[in-house]
Amino acid sequence: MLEVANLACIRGERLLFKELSFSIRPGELLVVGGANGSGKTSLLRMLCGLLLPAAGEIRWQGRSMGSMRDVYPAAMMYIGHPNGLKDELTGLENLRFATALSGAPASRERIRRALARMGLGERELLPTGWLSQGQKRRTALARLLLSDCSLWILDEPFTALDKAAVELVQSLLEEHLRDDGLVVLTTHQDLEVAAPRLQRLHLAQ
Amino acid sequence: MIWGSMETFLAMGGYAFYVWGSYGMAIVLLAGEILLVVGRRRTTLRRLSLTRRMTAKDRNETAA
Amino acid sequence: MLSLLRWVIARDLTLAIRRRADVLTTLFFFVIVVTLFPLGVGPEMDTLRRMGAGVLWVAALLASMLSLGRLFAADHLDGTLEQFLLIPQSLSVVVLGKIIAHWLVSGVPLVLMAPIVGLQYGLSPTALLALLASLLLGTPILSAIGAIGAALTLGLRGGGVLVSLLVLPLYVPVLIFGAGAVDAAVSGLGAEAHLSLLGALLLLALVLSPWTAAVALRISIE
Amino acid sequence: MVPQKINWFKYSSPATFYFLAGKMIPWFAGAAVAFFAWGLYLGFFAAPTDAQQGEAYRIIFLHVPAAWMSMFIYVVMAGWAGLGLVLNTRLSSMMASALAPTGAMFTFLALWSGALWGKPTWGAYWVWDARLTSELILLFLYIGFMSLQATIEDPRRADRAGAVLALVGVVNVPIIYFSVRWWNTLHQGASVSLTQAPAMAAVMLQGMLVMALACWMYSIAVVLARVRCIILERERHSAWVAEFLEGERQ
Repeated sequence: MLEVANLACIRGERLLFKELSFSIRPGELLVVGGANGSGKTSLLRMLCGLLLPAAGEIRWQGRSMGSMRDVYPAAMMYIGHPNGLKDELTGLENLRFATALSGAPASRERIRRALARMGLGERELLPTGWLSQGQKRRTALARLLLSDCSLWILDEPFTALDKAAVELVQSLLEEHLRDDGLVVLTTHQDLEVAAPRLQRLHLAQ
Repeated sequence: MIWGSMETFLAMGGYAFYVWGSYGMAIVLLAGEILLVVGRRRTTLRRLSLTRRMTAKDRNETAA
Repeated sequence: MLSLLRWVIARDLTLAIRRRADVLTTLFFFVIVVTLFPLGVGPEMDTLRRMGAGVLWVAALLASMLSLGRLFAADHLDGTLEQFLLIPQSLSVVVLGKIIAHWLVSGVPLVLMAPIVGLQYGLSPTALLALLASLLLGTPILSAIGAIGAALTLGLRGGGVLVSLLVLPLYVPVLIFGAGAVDAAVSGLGAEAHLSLLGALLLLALVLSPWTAAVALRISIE
Repeated sequence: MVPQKINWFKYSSPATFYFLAGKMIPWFAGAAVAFFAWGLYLGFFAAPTDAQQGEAYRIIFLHVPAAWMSMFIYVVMAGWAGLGLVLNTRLSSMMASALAPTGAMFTFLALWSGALWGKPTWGAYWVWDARLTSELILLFLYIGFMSLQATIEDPRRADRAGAVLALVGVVNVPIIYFSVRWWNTLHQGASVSLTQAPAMAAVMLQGMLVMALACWMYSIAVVLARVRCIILERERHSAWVAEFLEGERQ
C-alpha cells in the first residue's frame, strides 16, 4: 500500500505542485496525467526516492520511505524516460547486469524467455545500440518480467511502441494488477487496461 | 612619535614600496569588496522591484 | 556485498573492453606528456634524471584525472546511474566498485607503462622500482578522490575543467609522497617512509571517498 | 498603507535573519573601523623598528592576520556548509556561499603581502615555504568551491554540492599542510621559512591580535551584507520579499 500525504515539489524556483495526497492499494492502477512540465516525472522520481520532496511524506506499507533505504527499493521497480540500457552491451548482458545489481542475477534462460515474450526474438545477442527505439523500449520493459517487485513506477512506458507492443504491455499490466501488484504510470495515449481499481490524477500546470 | 616627520614615515626606512605595496593592496581589496557588495545589493533591489512591477502589470491586464 | 562489488567491476570492465579506445587514449596521453618534457627542457641526462620522477608522476596524475569523466557521465546520460541509486544494497559499494574498475582501466596501464617511459629519463633500476611501487599505491588514491570530483560535477557544462579545479588541490599530498618516494630511493634514504604514508592515504581514501562520492551522487542526480 | 511588520517574521527564518543582519551590520562595521585604527597605530607607531629587518617587518601586521583569517573563514565556511547539508537549512548554506569570496580575498591578501615581505627579507618574491605553499593551495580550494557553486544553476544542488566539497576540503587542509611541510623540510631543510619570525615583542603580538580582530569584524560585516543579497535573490518569489519591496518603495 503506497500512501502520499500533502506532497510538494519545487524545481529550480518553480512550485510544480503542493498539497498532493493520494493512496494506492494492491491491484490499483494510478495514471498520472498533465501537460509537459507539470511535474509528472518529478512526482514519479519522488515516489521512487530519487528526488526529495520539498514538503509532505511518502509511506510504503505504513512506514515512511526515508527510513527504509533497503526494504523499499527491493519492492519497487522504476523505468524512467531513458531506457537505462548500455548501447555497447547486448540485451542479454544489460538485463543480466540489471538483475544482478538489484539482488539476484536472472539466469540466461529466463532472460531469453522474457526477451522472446517481449517480441525481441533472437535479437538478444545484438548490441542494444543497433536496435530501434521501440525495440530498446521493449528490452527495458522486459525487466518487469524478471523482477518480483510489487510496485511498478513507469514513466511514459508506451513511447516509441507500436500497436502490438502497446497491447502486450497493457496485458502485462493487467496480469500484474490481477495478482495484487500496484502500478503508477504516466502516458499521453488513452489507455484500455482492465484494472480492478483505476485512479486518475491530473497535475494542473 | 618615533617617525619625526611625514617624509620618514612615508619612506618607511627605505622599504616604502614593500610596506605601502602590501597595505595599498589591502585597502584596494577591502574597498573593492565593499563596493562589490553594495553594487550587488543595488542591482538586486532594482531587478526585484522591476520584476514585481512587471508581474503586477500583467496581473492588471489579465484582470481587466 | 562482495558479489555486488564483483558485478559492478565486471560490468564496467566489459564496458571498457567494448570501448577499448578510451583505455588507449589515457595511456597515449600519459606517454605523450612524458615525452614532451625533454623536448621543452633539453636532452641533458642529469637534469632529466633529477626531474624524471616528478614529471612521470604529474603526467600520471593528469592522465587519470582526464579519464574521470568515464566514471559516471556515460551512465548518467543513458539512465543506468539512476538504477544504481535504486538498488537495495548501499550505493557506496557500487561507487567503490566503479573506482576499482576505473583504476584497473586507467591506473594499472600507467603503472605498467611508467618504467618503460622512465627509461627516457635515464632512471636507475632502484628509481624505476620505487616509481612502480609509488604509482601502484598512488593511482588508486587518484581514482578514489577523483570519484568525488566526478560525482560533484555530474552533468554540469564545462564539467571536465571544473573537476580538475576541484580535485588537483586534493592530489597534492599524493604527488608529494609519490614523487618523493622515488627521490628518497635514489638518494639511498629508502622509500619506506613515503610508501607507508601513501599506503595510509590509500586506506583513508578507500574508506572515505566511496561514501562521500555516494552522497555527492545522490545530490547531483536529484 | 503601513506594511505590518509582524507577519514578515512568520514566513521563514531567512526573513527574520534578513532584518536582524541589517541591524547588526553597522555595529560590526564600526567595530572594524575602530580596531583597524588601533591596530594600525600599534603597528606603525607603538611597535619599535626591528633590528634585522628594519621597517619591512611591519608587513606582518597585515600578513599574519590575513593568513589567520583565510584559514579561520574556510573552517567556518565548511561548518556552515556542513550544517546546511545535514539540517537542510537554506540559511546556513547561504552563509557558506557568502563567506567564500571574503575568505578567498584574505588568502590572496596573505599571499600578496607574504611576497612583498619575502623580497626584502629573503631576496625573493616567492619562497617555497610550507605555509605560503599551503596558503596557495587553500586559494585553489576557495576558487574550486566558488566555481562549483557558480556552475550549478539549481541553488539547492549548488548548496549541497558545495557543502560536500567544503567538507572534503577541510579534511584535506591538515593533510596538505603536513605533506607540504614534509616536502619543504626534505628538500631545503628548514633554512628558509617563515617560522623564523622576528622575536615577538609584546606590542607586536598585540598589534597582530588587534588587526586580526579588525579583520574579523570587517568579515562579519561584509559577509552579513552579502548574505542579505543572497537571501533577497533566493527568496524573491516569497511573499515577504514582495511586502518588503512595497515598504522599500515608500
